[in-house]
Amino acid sequence: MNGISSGFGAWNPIAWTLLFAGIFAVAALVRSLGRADAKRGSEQSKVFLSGNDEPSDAAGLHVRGDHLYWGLVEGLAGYYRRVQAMHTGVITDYVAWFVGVLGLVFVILVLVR
Amino acid sequence: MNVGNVPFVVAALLVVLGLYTFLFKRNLIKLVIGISLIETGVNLFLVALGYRTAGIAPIYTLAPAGRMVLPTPQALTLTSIVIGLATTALLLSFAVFVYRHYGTLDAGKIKELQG
Amino acid sequence: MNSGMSIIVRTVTRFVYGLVIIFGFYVIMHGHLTPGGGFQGGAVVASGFALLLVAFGAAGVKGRLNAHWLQTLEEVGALAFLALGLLGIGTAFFYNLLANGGGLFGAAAGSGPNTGVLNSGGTLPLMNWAVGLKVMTGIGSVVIVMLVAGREKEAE
Amino acid sequence: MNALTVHAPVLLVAVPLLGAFATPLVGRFGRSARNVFVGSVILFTGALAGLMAAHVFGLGEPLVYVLGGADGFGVPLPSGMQVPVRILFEVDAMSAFMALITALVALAGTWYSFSYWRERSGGDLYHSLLLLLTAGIFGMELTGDMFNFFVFLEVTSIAACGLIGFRVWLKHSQEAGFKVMALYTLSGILVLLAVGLLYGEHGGLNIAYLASRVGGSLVDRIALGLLLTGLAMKAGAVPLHMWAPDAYGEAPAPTSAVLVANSQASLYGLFRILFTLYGATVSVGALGWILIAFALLTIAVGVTMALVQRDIKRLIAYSAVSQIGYMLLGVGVGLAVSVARPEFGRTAMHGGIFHMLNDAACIGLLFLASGAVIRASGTRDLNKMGGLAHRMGWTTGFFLIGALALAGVPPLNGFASKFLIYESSFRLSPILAVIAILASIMLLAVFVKVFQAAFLGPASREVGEASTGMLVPMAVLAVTVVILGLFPGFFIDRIVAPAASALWSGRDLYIRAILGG
Repeated sequence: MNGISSGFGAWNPIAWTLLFAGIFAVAALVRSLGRADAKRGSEQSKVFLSGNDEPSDAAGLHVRGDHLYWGLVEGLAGYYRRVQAMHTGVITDYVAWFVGVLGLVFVILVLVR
Repeated sequence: MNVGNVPFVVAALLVVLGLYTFLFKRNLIKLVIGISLIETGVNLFLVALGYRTAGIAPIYTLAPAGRMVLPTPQALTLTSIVIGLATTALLLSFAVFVYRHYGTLDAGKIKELQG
Repeated sequence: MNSGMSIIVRTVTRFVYGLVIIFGFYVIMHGHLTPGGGFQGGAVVASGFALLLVAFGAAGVKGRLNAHWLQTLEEVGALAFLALGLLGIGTAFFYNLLANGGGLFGAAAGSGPNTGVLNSGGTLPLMNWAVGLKVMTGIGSVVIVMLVAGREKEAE
Repeated sequence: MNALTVHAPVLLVAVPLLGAFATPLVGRFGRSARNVFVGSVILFTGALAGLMAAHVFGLGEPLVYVLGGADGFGVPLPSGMQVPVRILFEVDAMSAFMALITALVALAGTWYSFSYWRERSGGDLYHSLLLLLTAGIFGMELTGDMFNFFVFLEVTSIAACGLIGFRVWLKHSQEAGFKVMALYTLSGILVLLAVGLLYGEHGGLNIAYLASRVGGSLVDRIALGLLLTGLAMKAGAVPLHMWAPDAYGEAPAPTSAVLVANSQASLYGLFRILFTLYGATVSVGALGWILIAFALLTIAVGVTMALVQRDIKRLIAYSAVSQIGYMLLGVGVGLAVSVARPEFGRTAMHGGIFHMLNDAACIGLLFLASGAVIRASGTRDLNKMGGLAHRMGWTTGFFLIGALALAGVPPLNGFASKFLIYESSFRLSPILAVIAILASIMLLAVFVKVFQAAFLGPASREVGEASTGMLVPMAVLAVTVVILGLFPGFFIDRIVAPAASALWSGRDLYIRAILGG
């Protein structure tokens, strides 16, 4: 009833959720078998930053939006240069794209019966 | 060329002229004029579509004898003119506000939203 | 510079604007018989408003044309149009309940070329009036807003 | 079948329209009177959509409503043939499905607006335009007439641009308003030109009548090209998408959600034209591959552009663009194989159409959550945000649900529809599925970026949780997302499959409902 089948593969979210609940239960079980002698409030519960002290300037620690995926964006720099050049922000360019696509669609529709 | 085709040629010319204006002019007001030109071309096309040679207006009040032109395209044209009025008014008021904010009507300079 | 145009224009406007508005009402009224109707007639009336505004300036018509009231009337016109559509909902939306009923606008119109009966058309003339009201007030308030808003900014 | 159900198609347009015109009048009695009025109008509209959908899904054939007509659709000619000249609403399962989506998004968006619109003035006109936009979208989805489709298209264009540029004191909203309106108008005019061409060729405007006459002549194909490009532009397919980030980004947050429903209505129009109006009279293979090409470009460019955005609303806007690609991909695969009709074509249609519902719920939820984020942090720049999760637990949760669902993380609803699209497009060509899956992974990365930048990190400033009036619509959409995700089979059987069949194999039924025989 709640599963779907593509005729090729199948997907049942309830079964999947149950499976994950089971995996979670096992993980919780393993965790509960861990050390019981950990002390809260001592050095053991502090953040471990390569042995350095936790900086007092907490706001400076936040990784800002632009810093994420810097490497990926840098790696795709050539692609992004072209694609961002496409979004000029000038309305007449947008219309030019429209007219171009219109022409292309015409050509395809007229050539292919 | 059949003289009956002249309105269609003119309509096509108007559309092409409007597209040219839209593509190659940079002033926002001129762009609005370009849109209006395309609109007029399409309206002319619709009216010409309904015309029958030597037809009379499709009104029964005191109608003389004779073939009538098709009323439907005229109704379509009227609707399209009304819509055109609204869109042109809206576009022009946007142009006014853009001019107030940016101090220019040059489409090439109004591109803070990009990328 | 709100004082309007020259005395010639203003005098001619005094003569003409009434005629323009009456012609607009005529076009609305005969919408179901002759070319025209609510939109066209309303636009003609609104052009009368525009004439007043251009001739006398925004200050000159202050108190006579009030954008606030025009906008209220515009909504009333639109609501009246929809109400007329809902009138026929017993059969179908936009069903012409009054046509050929003998009452208001209920006279039967002849088929084929005829001289036209003003009292025919059922809900159509009423819809023309509703649309006419909406268009004349709508375009009128657009004209006023554009003119007045423009002047305010210049004065700053 | 009571009177309300019979008249539901026209009331779905008339009631929001009535509400739109009455709102400024009711607004004279104060803000709460207006909110009660608008809220009840939109609730009634939603109930009507539900009623109509239940009726149409049970009917098994299109529901026809004749405006002003007591006696059938047409004028009998001396030859005995009926020409459908009356204005018709023709509602099949696909239209009803779209009406449900629109009702859901409009309901959430309008209720959210009550709390979101805090400016002292302008609220009346804002809600008026929102109702007008809703009425226009319903009209596009329910009409059975090409010219009326154009009229409703323009109604949505004008209302949408009015909303985008509503905050005239914001510089960028005016720029966006002009650009979007210019492009909308251009696409509208070209649609009108196509309607004129079809009228000149076949002498009718009714979709069913035109469908029975279209034969694939040159004029027909030129009209198809105009319609295809014009509607693809309004749907926001790359490379005609440039208006979309401007529009979604600069509009007020609840409006952005409704604008997505507007784009989907254009997409619906495109599908209606391709499947019902033209059907197999033109080369469906070529058309299908045109759609697939649009789809791949849209998916790839949308998601990669989303990754580099700094503005949270522009970022969500680009991900909305990329999701349009998935719908195009599903339906495009279906169209490309619709003559041979292998089983995976139907599966692809299910995926594409189910994704419309999922996308509307997820993107709607994300836009509403982004509105709360912008309210709280006072900026749209992701670089200046951070730490919102400390105080905005509910908003964070809802955003997370929407983001994960949109990125296709199981068990949420985005995965269910994307699963069908992956599996079926793989059968047509593996490369399609590969691109779709890669883009989906990248979309998850995009939302990880937003989540990290906006919600995680130390709490830098005092912010409060969004108001209840904003949280409840988000909760409604979030619950929808979860339910759609947990019971996809139920929804696919009950509403998606009939809608897909209406396009895939319902052309004859659609024509017969009007022309008989």
